[in-house]
Amino acid sequence: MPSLGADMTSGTVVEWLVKPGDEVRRGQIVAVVDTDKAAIEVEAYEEGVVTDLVVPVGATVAVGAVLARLAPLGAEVTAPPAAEPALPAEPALPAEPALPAEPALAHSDGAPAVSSPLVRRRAHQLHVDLDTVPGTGPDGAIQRADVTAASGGLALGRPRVRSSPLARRRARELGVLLDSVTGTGPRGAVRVADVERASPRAPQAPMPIADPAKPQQHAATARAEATARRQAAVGELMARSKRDIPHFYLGADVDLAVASAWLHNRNRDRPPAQRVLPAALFLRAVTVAAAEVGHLNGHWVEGGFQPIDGVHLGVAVSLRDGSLVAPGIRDAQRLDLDEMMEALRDLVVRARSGRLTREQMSDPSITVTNLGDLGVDTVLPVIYPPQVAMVGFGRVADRPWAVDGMLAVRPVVSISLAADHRASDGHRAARFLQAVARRLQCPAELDPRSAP
Amino acid sequence: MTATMSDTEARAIVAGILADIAPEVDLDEIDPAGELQPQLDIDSLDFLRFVEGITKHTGLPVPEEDYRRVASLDGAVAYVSGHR
Amino acid sequence: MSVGTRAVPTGAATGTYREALREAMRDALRRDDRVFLMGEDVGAYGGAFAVSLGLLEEFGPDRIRDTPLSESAFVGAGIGAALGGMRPIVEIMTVNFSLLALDQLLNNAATLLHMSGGQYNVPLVVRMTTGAGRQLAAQHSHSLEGWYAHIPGLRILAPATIDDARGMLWPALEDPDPVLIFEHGSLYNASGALSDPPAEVDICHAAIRRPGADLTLVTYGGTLPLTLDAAQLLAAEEGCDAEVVDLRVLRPLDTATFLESVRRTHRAVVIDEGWRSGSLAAEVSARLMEEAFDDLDAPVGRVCSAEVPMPYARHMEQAALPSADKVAEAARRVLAGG
Amino acid sequence: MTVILPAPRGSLGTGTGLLWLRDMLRIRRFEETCAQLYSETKIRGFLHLYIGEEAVAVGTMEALTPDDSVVATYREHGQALLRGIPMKVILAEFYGRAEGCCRGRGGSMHLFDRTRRFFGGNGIVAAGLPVAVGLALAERMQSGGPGRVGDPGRVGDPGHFGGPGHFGDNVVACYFGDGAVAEGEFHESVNLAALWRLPVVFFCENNQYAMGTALARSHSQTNLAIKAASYEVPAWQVDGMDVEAVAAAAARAVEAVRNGAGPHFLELLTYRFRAHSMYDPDRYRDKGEIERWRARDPISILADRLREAGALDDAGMRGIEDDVAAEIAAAVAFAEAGQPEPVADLTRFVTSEGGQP
Repeated sequence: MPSLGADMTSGTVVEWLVKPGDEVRRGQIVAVVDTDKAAIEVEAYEEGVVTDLVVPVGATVAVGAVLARLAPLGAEVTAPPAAEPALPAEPALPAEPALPAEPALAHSDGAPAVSSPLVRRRAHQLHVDLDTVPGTGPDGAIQRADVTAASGGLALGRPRVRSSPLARRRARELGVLLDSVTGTGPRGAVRVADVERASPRAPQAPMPIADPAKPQQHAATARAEATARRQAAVGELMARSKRDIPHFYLGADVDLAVASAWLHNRNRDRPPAQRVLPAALFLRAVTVAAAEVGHLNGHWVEGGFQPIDGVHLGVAVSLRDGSLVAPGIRDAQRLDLDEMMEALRDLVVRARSGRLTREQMSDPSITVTNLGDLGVDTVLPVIYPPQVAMVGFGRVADRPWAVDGMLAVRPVVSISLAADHRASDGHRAARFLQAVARRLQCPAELDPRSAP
Repeated sequence: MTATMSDTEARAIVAGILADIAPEVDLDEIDPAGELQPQLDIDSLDFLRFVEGITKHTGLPVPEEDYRRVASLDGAVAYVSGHR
Repeated sequence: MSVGTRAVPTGAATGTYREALREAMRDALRRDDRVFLMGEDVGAYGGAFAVSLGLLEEFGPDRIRDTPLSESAFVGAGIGAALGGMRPIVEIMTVNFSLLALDQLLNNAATLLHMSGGQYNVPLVVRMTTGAGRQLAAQHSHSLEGWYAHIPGLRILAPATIDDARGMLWPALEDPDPVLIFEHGSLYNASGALSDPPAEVDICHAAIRRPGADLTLVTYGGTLPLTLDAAQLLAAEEGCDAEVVDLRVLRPLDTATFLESVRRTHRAVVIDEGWRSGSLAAEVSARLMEEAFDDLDAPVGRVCSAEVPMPYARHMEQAALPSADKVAEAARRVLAGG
Repeated sequence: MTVILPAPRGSLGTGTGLLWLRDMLRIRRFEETCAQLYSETKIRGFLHLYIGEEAVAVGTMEALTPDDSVVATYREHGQALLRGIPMKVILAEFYGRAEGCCRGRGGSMHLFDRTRRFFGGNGIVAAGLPVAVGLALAERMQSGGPGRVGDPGRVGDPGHFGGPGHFGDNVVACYFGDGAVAEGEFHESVNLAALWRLPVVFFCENNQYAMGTALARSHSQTNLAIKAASYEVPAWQVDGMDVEAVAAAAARAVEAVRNGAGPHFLELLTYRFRAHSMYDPDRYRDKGEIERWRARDPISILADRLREAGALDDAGMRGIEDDVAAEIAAAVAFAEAGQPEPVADLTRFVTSEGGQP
């Protein structure tokens, strides 16, 4: 059966124009076949003598099926050969392609039971870990009921919380339960600002965007209002911090002679814009130490310490209007010394011009305050919840210092650490301070890329 | 710049730079010989931006050794005009 | 350099968008004698929008060729001449008439290289005016960049600034594949700094015309000016710091630039003079949903033309078209959570 | 004025005649084999056979040089073979193999070969005409007259089509059917070519039918040469079944165009012995008409003349048939052994490699 068109799959023999024993030449029309489109003549592409007509008139066969057989020209053709087992007539229409079977729910040993996407989504909604759920379905497949049971039946009746994707992501990061947050979005949808306001210690709730319906506001009064609101928020935060967090304090004085000389030498032939301040060196030291010593870089959430991978370094910045903010440098561990200096510069300039980016306002994992500029020797900082530690740097000043038993004058800084006793203890806090001090003693280590 | 810049010109440059950093401070009310940092309530980062401003406007490299000489208003003006 | 009434930096010559386009063609015609211009009334008449005024006198009738009213033939001839080794610039008077040459552009220009297994590239540049706003009524006011940006094998450019109008033509001529340049009719008279030597521009990336932190406004071509105005409005009234992204290249879309912006601002409005359904704005919005879902604090807003044949009466046309106020309104909705 | 050019008697150099016969048989047997391969589902999609029109391709291509350009239609297998694209490469393209002239991406309707200035088949009726006019425009602008194209200061050039000495008196041969004459692009293109006196020769293969619509049912004026003449273009009707007549007419037209006389139009009256394509039940033509045209099979006409001239005998004919059969067998083997293009190359050549990022 020839294919007589791209979408032709079978044909019905309407007429035979030859019979066994007839000689056939190339190109001769030997039969007429009906396709869905029309009756079409079938030509022979070979010459020979017809031995038998396999497919009778009226039968439908698939493209490619044998219609008739030819013997080479001149061959004697006796009576039609013994009844060949007639070719089983193909079913009229090709069978509907069988629907691909449901993926077999084979439960290979060891691998977690297979579960359908719907079940996986349900588990995600109810914060249920599928690995821990016994499946009661065929071959141990996990069913919806199994998930609901595993969630302690809590799920029943708990409505899905409408929220923006960013709000959900921030809630996960801040450990805030969405359904504990009142949404200010359309139809009560929770937005990221709502999550941050609800989180106990967002350092600075972002200036709420004016209500679109509110009449136009004079820019200056808007700014004054914003400052007042910000100071109130920080005040309330500090009060709660002192109330809830059992602070304990450690201090250490560090000789910066080596670091100062190294930094002075590094800055010598650089234009001011590329010079690095000691503050950047301090931030690098804290970042490296925080990454090294766990239990100080993370958040205290719902009665448990949640470590955070990556050091999101908060920096306390005083604004011109006197108020204080502590925006963060995200993933500070990725920055070398020059990049840390640039990040610090960008953070301070943006904070003071009120154009902090969303990322800078997102929540740090540990914060540093550097009041040395104001001539204060030691600082006893207040931790920003939910962080569990805060480092303070005092003034760098020449002090008497014992060197190899001799009295010398050295530039010394006193570093203080406030820590949350629920999350860490004196031993870990001391190891952290030593790590910071050790880094400041060999500054080149804090600046791997550029040669000293 | 040809001859040494006049003091008034140098003062204008220094004032312009400080205006960006501490906009709300009136330079006439501060002690010109006293240290700028405490009087203007600016930290070491602001001071570095002040030094940067001097370099940008005058081309002077202002190495760290010279920070002391530009720590006060008079010092800065002298530094800017004297060196021209 | 943005367009419209922006303060013009001193020291640079001023010029209009139209003059920038003309200068670009004059420069190309001088630099390579395989370059020639072909289209209806581009020669003696000086161009329906006077873009090619004076070129006939300077380069002669062989390289500034007026054609009969036969869009399919002269666009096809442009393809043939490009295959034959020339570097033609074909001007289709407006995108509305380009429909008569759509088969040549789609089935020949865009398809030949791939269909021939990499043998025949078509180094052709086609320029056409686009857009509404001049009361030319339904048949002369279409914005169909989105149609052409749908076709693999074409590069689609939308110069919205003087520098882009001046700078995009040469790299387009150097591109071994067909490039379509859409010039919005309302931009021709816009004036701005015409830097000399002309600014180097690429034809691959979008550009941030106004940096901002709170909201991303994505647009292209004729709607850039009103989008910048909307950003001013938002800054003044809402204290909202909007970032304006000018796509510049509609195919291939520089997705990275507007994704990075929205990852910072978490809110986006797309402004597109095409009709909303199946528009370029829909494509930008879909890519934001697909690749920046977790960064969105509100659904992506869209400001497009009303889905109507463009009416003649001015007040009706303005009602149908995107505007700074409509963009600001959409922005407020997005800022409030969408 | 249109005149049917009779074949000049006795001009049949025995050598050329035999070459023509061989070429016509190559086309005929190749197309017959393709029909069979199609029925065996080896070739898919659309397949438009040239059986019956061989004399048009052989006669007209005779007048072209390697530097001329050819633009054809989806019924372009004959032109492609005569232009020199190897039969096995064409068949591999029909099989959709990577060894095909377009890596299997074009199929039977879109054969291209840049090295031989074969600007393809084209699936859209009449869409090749404007492109042919453009190629002729490029020839005219690069070969002489004002604005002689020099080399200095070129735009980055990924490679120039046609080698050195390419410029000069080259022509563009543009093939299309009677159906295309009813398309708007025919009017636009012939007018533009005449207006600018471009070196293009329009070869109209009038096989009497636009798919299923007979000539008289789609053209108010069925003498297509008169239509072309109205654009001030010299136009002749030619007996498309007589290869000598075709060759003579084509030579005359191409020569005139080469010498700058502007475009010419030949209406080659011919007939396809098979349906429009493999999927056409061919109900719209009556058997008597087909038989009448079959009686003037262009191959038989030529073969009989060669026999009369003593240039051909049975042995000679068998020799040609055997050579052709061998070439076809090799082509089939090559195509069968062809490899599919790797799917990973799907997006290659959407734009030029090394073009803009």
